[in-house]
Amino acid sequence: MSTATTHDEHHEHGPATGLMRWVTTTNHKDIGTLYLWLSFIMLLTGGAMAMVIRAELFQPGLQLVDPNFFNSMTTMHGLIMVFGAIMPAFVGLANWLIPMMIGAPDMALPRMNNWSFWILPFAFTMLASTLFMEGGAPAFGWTFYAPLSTTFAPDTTDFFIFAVHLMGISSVMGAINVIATILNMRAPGMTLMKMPLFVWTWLITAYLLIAVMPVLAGAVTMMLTDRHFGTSFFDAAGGGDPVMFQHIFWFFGHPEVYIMILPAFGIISAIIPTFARKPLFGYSSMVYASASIAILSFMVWAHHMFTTGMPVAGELYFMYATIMIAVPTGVKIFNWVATMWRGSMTFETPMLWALGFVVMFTIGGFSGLMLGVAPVDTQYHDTYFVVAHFHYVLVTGALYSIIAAFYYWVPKWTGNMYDEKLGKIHFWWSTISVNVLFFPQHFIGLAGMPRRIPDYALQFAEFNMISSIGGFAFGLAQVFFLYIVVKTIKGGEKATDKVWEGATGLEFEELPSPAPYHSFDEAPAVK
Amino acid sequence: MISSRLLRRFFAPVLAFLSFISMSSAHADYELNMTQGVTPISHQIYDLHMIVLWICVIIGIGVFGAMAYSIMKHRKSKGAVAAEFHESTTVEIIWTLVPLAILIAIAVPATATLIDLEDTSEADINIQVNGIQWKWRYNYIDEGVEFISALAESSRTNGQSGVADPTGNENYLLEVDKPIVVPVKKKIRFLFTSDDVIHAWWVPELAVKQDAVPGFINDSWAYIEEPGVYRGQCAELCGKDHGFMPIVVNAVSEQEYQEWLVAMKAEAAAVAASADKEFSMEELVAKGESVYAANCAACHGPTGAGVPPVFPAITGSSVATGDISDHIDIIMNGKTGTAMQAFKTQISDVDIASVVTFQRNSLGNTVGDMVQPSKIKSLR
Amino acid sequence: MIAIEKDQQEEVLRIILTPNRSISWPLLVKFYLFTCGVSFSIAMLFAFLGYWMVIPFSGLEMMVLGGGLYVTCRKVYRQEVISVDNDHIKLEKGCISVDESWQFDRHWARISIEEIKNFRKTSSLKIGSHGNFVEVGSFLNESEKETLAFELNQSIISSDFLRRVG
Amino acid sequence: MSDIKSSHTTQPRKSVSAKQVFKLFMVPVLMFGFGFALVPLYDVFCEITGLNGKTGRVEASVVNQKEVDSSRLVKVKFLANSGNGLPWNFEPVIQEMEVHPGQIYEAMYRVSSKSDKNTVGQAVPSVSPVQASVHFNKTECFCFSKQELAARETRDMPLRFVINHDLPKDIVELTLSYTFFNIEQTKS
Repeated sequence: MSTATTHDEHHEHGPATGLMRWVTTTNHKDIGTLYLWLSFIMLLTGGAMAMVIRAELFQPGLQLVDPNFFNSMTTMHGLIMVFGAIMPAFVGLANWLIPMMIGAPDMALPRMNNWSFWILPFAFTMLASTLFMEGGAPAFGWTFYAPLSTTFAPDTTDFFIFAVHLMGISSVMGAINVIATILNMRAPGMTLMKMPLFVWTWLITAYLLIAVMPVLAGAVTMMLTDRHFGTSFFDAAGGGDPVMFQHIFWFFGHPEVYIMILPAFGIISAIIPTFARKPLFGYSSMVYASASIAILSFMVWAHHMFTTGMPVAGELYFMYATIMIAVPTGVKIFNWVATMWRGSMTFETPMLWALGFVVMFTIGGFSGLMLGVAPVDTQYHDTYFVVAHFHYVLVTGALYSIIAAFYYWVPKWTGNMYDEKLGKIHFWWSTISVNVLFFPQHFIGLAGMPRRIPDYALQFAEFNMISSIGGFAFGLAQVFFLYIVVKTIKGGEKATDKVWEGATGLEFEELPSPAPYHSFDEAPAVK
Repeated sequence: MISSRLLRRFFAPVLAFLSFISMSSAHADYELNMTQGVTPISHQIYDLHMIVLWICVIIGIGVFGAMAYSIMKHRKSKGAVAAEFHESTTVEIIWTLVPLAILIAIAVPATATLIDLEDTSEADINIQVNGIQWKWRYNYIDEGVEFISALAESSRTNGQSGVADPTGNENYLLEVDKPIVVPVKKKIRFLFTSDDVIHAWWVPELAVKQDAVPGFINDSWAYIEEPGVYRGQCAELCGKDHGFMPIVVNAVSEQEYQEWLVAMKAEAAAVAASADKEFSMEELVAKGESVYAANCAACHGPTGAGVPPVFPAITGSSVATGDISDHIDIIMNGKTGTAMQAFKTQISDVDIASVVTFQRNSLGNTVGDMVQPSKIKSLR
Repeated sequence: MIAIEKDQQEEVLRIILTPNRSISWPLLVKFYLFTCGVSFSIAMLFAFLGYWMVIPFSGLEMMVLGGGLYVTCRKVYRQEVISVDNDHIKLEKGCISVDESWQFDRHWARISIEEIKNFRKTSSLKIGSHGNFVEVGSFLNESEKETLAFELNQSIISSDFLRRVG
Repeated sequence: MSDIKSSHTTQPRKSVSAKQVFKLFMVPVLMFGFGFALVPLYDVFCEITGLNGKTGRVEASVVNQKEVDSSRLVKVKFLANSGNGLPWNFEPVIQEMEVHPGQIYEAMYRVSSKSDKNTVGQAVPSVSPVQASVHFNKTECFCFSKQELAARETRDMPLRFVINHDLPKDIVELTLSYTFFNIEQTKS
């Protein structure tokens, strides 16, 4: 009944070779790798800037840089970490993992995927080149409040605006790709409520990105027209309103911070059940909590602006809405603890990072709750307390989850186990130093040190020095991480197909390690 | 409420050790907690801060305790076998509703405090505060007393660049040339606005932090209970010298306040009178040099070289070597859309006349003309 | 997914193969319109405050989103139709319209299943005759391919094919 | 999902029609176009609602003098600032007034140019507390248009305003501040 024919060729072709492979690739794994490397380079670049900041703040007095350059450093550090390190890392993880997790052959729009990556190196080159231009790099903080960023800004601001546009375009294309992939390309049987939480949180994240990116694009374009084309959107002299800039910025910016934490929730929800050898507690409540965090994120933006002189009614509303976010976030934390409860836990490196995430993200959440209480925010606002808060959320939150994800999935990506001993050293080194770095900043903030100042009064000296020491140690730990990454890629103990004893999900159960270049040309059946 | 002493006792050994190994040159006067402040509002805010902090600590102990217990007991190496449960509607409802109740409990006192904080009506004294890059202008509206307050030179060993050694300078970066003086036990209303970018006026002990937005006014208030010197800083990034625009509030008795007002008015009259005097070129250039150092050198550089293109050079500039009336105009009224401020509201007629003369006849410029303070006075 | 239609007038058996569609077109349209609504409401909010420049960007973005969803939806809406009548087997591949088609003599037609040497041990199902074979249902999964092979064998080999249609 | 589905329906491809795709494409196109149609609309909208903390403008004839709330007095303080780059002295003639909500009052500002040339400025109002701004209306104001001053001219500029009778009861004092900006220089 069957007749032998010429051998089939199309399932087995691997990547092309040479540099052009990376330029022209449309493979989700290649693009994921590119994104992850870009974000690592950006992490080290932004980290180097943080080192400049911490070195200047090591002692009172101006030692190393002049105040304007210091402001450029805080600005560039913020922009590079947000748009260059954290977001591309999550997009890279999405590229690698979403098709494998939902049983799709690739991302839905492979060519657009390639463009959305290759825009980024240009955007960041342009942004970084302003450092060497006449007038200096933008020095108005990553929040670029008008009129400091319009009427009073250096000419390089135009490059900054263009760079932000490019980053926005890239993010939007990435988000559209994720949405199209998740909606259209799930394997048979992969219903929405069976999707891994990482896929869910990315779907919600992508939706948030799509909703807010036009706002950012509009804001920077209005800055541009204010600067050059005689409009007065943010210029009081022409009837505009500088405070409205902040409203617009934070309408984008607040969902943006959830964009940077929601995929982290997904990662942690994958890792903890694996190492507790117990299914995730409250899967559906996790999904609903993520969705409600996303919805609430649109309604709380002005809690960044309690001191701008809003009407009392507005302040009350934003205070109530803000502290409400603690409920769904709390549900997530409780669910993770309940997942561990009566599990059978082991503590491999990914689990350590995930546990570090849960503890320190919770600390960041607590200070977030404190900041949400409007009258007290009068004292916290724009101090190091805020700096401590968002670094607990973004470094020990978002960045920790990314590092956890690396250790968790790298055996699947490369087929090699990372060095467990080095991974553990990396974790403890980072965790101790990151707390030495950021915990004292709570105290400096409460004691009254404003943020974004290059020099400070003497009563802040001790804690700043401690914080700087922690900063240098933490920075060094990430250089060590680079070594671990390279070592793992080059070789190491071979990983099993399932990698972890308790691992679940298509990528572990249906694919070998390393995952083949084309994973699911043919959809797997999901039970 | 537990004071910061407990925290301090806990951290003191750690700190002592770290200070020891780091051979810190700066001296220790550190704080661990928010100031209680000296106004009724600042006390309320402090209490609220402590309530929320302790709620967080208690929840934290619960969550981290459960986590720690489970990490200790439910580990595979101790032979733990994973349970199967993965949901419980009851538990999930409880841990949604309990936090909700706690949040409502926080919201009630927070609402009360916020409403008090925003009630600026029926003030005894009104002070308008204008933020200027990088100083503050205070205007006692009802008294007609107006002056500029900037970082005192003594408080800034080297504010621009190079090596600074603040050791031993007790109020490093926190001292101003002219503090504002206010009476205790009076309701003081502050009205904030800005001449250029957004600044924020913050004095922690007064629990006042309010943005100064160009073109808009905001207000806030303070009722100071104890006399004293209260220091603060600008809290909103406002450009290069954002870190160098401190605030000093000198709270005194009503009587001392009245005496101060009289003295301020007399001083203003004396400055105005001095404008009618005739000065020689040498006198003006000599005086102009110090005015330049205090007001212009921050941007245009001590030698007049500037930082082009943002801060143009004075040496050889078309303004400083061109028509003198344009030169005066730009110094008095500033230049819209740049960091160049209107100095007529900041420095006296004599100072303007001398700095104009200085800039035209020094820093490499040799125009040879001069302007008398009386001319400046006529331009006000 | 495999769907079988029997056309009694023309005495044709039609097997329609489609890849898995994880979302239906009407649902996708609803999702898209909802997203447009969200994006547009946000843009309108700012427009009414005087900051209308958000609108063109949200319009552009929705165009790209619509395009992206449409392109992906086309991909999963591709179809392969195998029509079997007394003498012929016709294979048509396409999306909205037929893009490619092949015709084989039913009596000479054969199907072949061969294992592909990859990690999941998937197989490739082909139909054709005289050394001219075309792959069908590459998007189907293993159990679907087995069913398809069985059905095709039935249709091709079984002489009581017409009775089956009846 | 490997089961066979027998169906006698027509082929499912018909659900994607070119017409529907075209219609859907028009949605974002219209959104895009609407952005440009809004340019003239938005000024009007802001004027009416008094959003952005700016004060409103009403016609004198519209103000219903019968709605005067003589039972309470609201204290109004006047402030004046002149922004960078404008050689003007600008001050309120009267520092403060006590007014009944609903009644029209007149206040006076004085501006004098110290320049030897003609200068043009635009005044921008702001009211504190913010929630009072929507209740503060002007029937006549120097801020409605730009002001051009001849060399060394001094001018008294009237301001006729009314505080709506529906001003919240808890506001007993408000501050009106004007800032004059040099708009010529900004736009150059």
